[in-house]
Amino acid sequence: MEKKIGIVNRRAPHGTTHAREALDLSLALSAFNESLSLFFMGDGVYQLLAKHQADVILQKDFQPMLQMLELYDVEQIYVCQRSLSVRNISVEQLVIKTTLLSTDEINLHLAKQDQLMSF
Amino acid sequence: MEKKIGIVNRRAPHGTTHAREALDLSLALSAFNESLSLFFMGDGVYQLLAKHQADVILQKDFQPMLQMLELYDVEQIYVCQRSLSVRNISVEQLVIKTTLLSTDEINLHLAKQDQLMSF
Amino acid sequence: MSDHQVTKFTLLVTGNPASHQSASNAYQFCSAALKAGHKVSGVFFYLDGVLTASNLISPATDEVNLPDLWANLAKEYQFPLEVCVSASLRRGIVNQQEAEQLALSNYNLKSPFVLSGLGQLAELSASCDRLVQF
Amino acid sequence: MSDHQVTKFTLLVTGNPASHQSASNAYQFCSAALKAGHKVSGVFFYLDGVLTASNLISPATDEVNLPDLWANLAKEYQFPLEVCVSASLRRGIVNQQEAEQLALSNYNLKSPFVLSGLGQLAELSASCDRLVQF
Amino acid sequence: MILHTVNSSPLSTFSLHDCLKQLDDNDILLLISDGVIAASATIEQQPTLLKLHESQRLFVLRDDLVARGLDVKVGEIIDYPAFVDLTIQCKSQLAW
Amino acid sequence: MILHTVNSSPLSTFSLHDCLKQLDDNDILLLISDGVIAASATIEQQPTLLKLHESQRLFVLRDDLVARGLDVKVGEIIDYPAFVDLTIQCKSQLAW
Repeated sequence: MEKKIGIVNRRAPHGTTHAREALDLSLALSAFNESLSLFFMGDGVYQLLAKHQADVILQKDFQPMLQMLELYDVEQIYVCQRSLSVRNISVEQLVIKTTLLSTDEINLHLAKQDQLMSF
Repeated sequence: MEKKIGIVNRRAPHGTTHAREALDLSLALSAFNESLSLFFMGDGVYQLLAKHQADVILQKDFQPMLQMLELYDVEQIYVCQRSLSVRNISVEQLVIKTTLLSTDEINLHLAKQDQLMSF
Repeated sequence: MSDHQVTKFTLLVTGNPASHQSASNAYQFCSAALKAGHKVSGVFFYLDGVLTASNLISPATDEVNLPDLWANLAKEYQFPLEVCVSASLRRGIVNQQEAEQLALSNYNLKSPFVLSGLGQLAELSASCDRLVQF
Repeated sequence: MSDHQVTKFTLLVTGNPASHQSASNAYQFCSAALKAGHKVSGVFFYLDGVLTASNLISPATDEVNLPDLWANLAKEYQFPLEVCVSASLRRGIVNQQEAEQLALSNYNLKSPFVLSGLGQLAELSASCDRLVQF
Repeated sequence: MILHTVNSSPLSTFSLHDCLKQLDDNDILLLISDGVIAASATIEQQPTLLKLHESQRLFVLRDDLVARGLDVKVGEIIDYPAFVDLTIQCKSQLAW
Repeated sequence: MILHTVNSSPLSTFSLHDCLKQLDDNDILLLISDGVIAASATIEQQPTLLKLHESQRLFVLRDDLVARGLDVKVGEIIDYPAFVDLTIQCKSQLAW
């Protein structure tokens, strides 16, 4: 049976390239694995906040690539509700469709994964 | 008049090479500048804690190089008292002779510097 | 905590060997796993971890040379050192083939490290019992 | 906050250009200072900042090439790009001379970056009005 | 007078926390890179940031806000030329 | 059962803080690299660490302690072979 892989995104975008390279990795893995789950928590939720303009700071704007997740059938995209509210971000401000989860629900989903990668 | 340069050491040793490369830099600068001050604060105070054995984790043991500061006439070595006490470290546990300062006293000394470098 | 089964590991290494200890943590873990009789399907280098694959790294004589340590361990126990090609090109790690395609004057990929796509990580992930990240 | 005096800057760059934004912050600051009519005594690259000096960095076409940007700015405004040699050797950045001494098969220092000792940082520090670190 | 620059998120590292402890009465704070998050999120240090803002000692780098799609709650937004001017106006700079 | 590894200081980053929020009832925590500081300093999270220790779910990597000259207040000290065993005993590993 195919392994369940969870990608944990917990860093703010642009200050480091973790966000962007984790997305490259997620899109690439999705071609080989249909049981991919993406988790956005902590400062990682900023990766999904609309209206990035990364070109002004000479970084690559990876948000258009987020749209490709749906195209690649990556549908298990989980966002930590508590991380959003600490940062005054509402779900309407996010650029892609996600599933909001409580800390406990995230634990439940993390526990289901066979492998985790964290960025 | 010679510029006063302050080197701020605020990171834990070994997890990153900041501590060790900051010490290389301090020793090198001391040959060109006699008004060098070193500040150890936050997790940087762990750099001075006795009995490191960095070779077991494949890192370079830079503590013998700390002894060279005195040889190179770097005498203004300031340690944040509060950072020590938060970490249960007493001044007797430090490998070199230092001057303990309160947060306010550190501010006073930082303000005197013409240039600061932080690692 | 002993385990008599042989476990197949894949390691994911993401730290710069010259500036983060995570690179040595990974090496020491790998070494311990092999000495305990386990297998390593492969090590995948990503993010700043790809810098481990440079053949131009020359630490001082009193410093450890992690690229050499990895190369020797991989030869002794016969497992692949896979380096993500896109993360590498961004960080100045190229093999001869890429250098020719990009019209670069030289290349610096150390043997036996090999450049590979993220698909290779997917394969290593599928073929192992445990994935451990550093 | 305007200032009609010309200020001489030295910049200290310590971040990996492929993974930390501090490298682009430094470039954008440098660019703004020069456009405002200030001078740059030099830029000193230390820690992971030395990786900026690799001539093998090949970002994708839709990505910025920071080494090129620095090289062009330095040529246009005539200031030196000094790269710490000991930090460089540890990280796989070498020039022709070091490569020969270390018996390495090739080298990768980009022009006009130059390898120099920490003494050069001392000189840049002494000769400038303001030192700014990124 | 020191210009303190903070470039990491106050919700990921203690850089802002440690910097504020060391900020002297006339010192200036400039948030750059991921550090701009401090001007946008509701954080523990907000009362201190508000006081700094009131005494015109808190600045936020515009490009880094725009790049991340963030709005500020506190702090004066400045561009790179003003950042350059701040480094001249202050005696030294300390990068956190 | 997840093996959580934390490799940065609890006094410099929020990794331990965030990890503990996400630690499930049976999960195991292993401190490595600068993360071992959490077992030595007096930190906010000590009561939680103490509870983990009592239920034999807190481990500290020996080499990383020794390298830094640190003593532990809490946690079971283990070597690399035991670290390897922990990764086998747990279903997955999460690096913070």
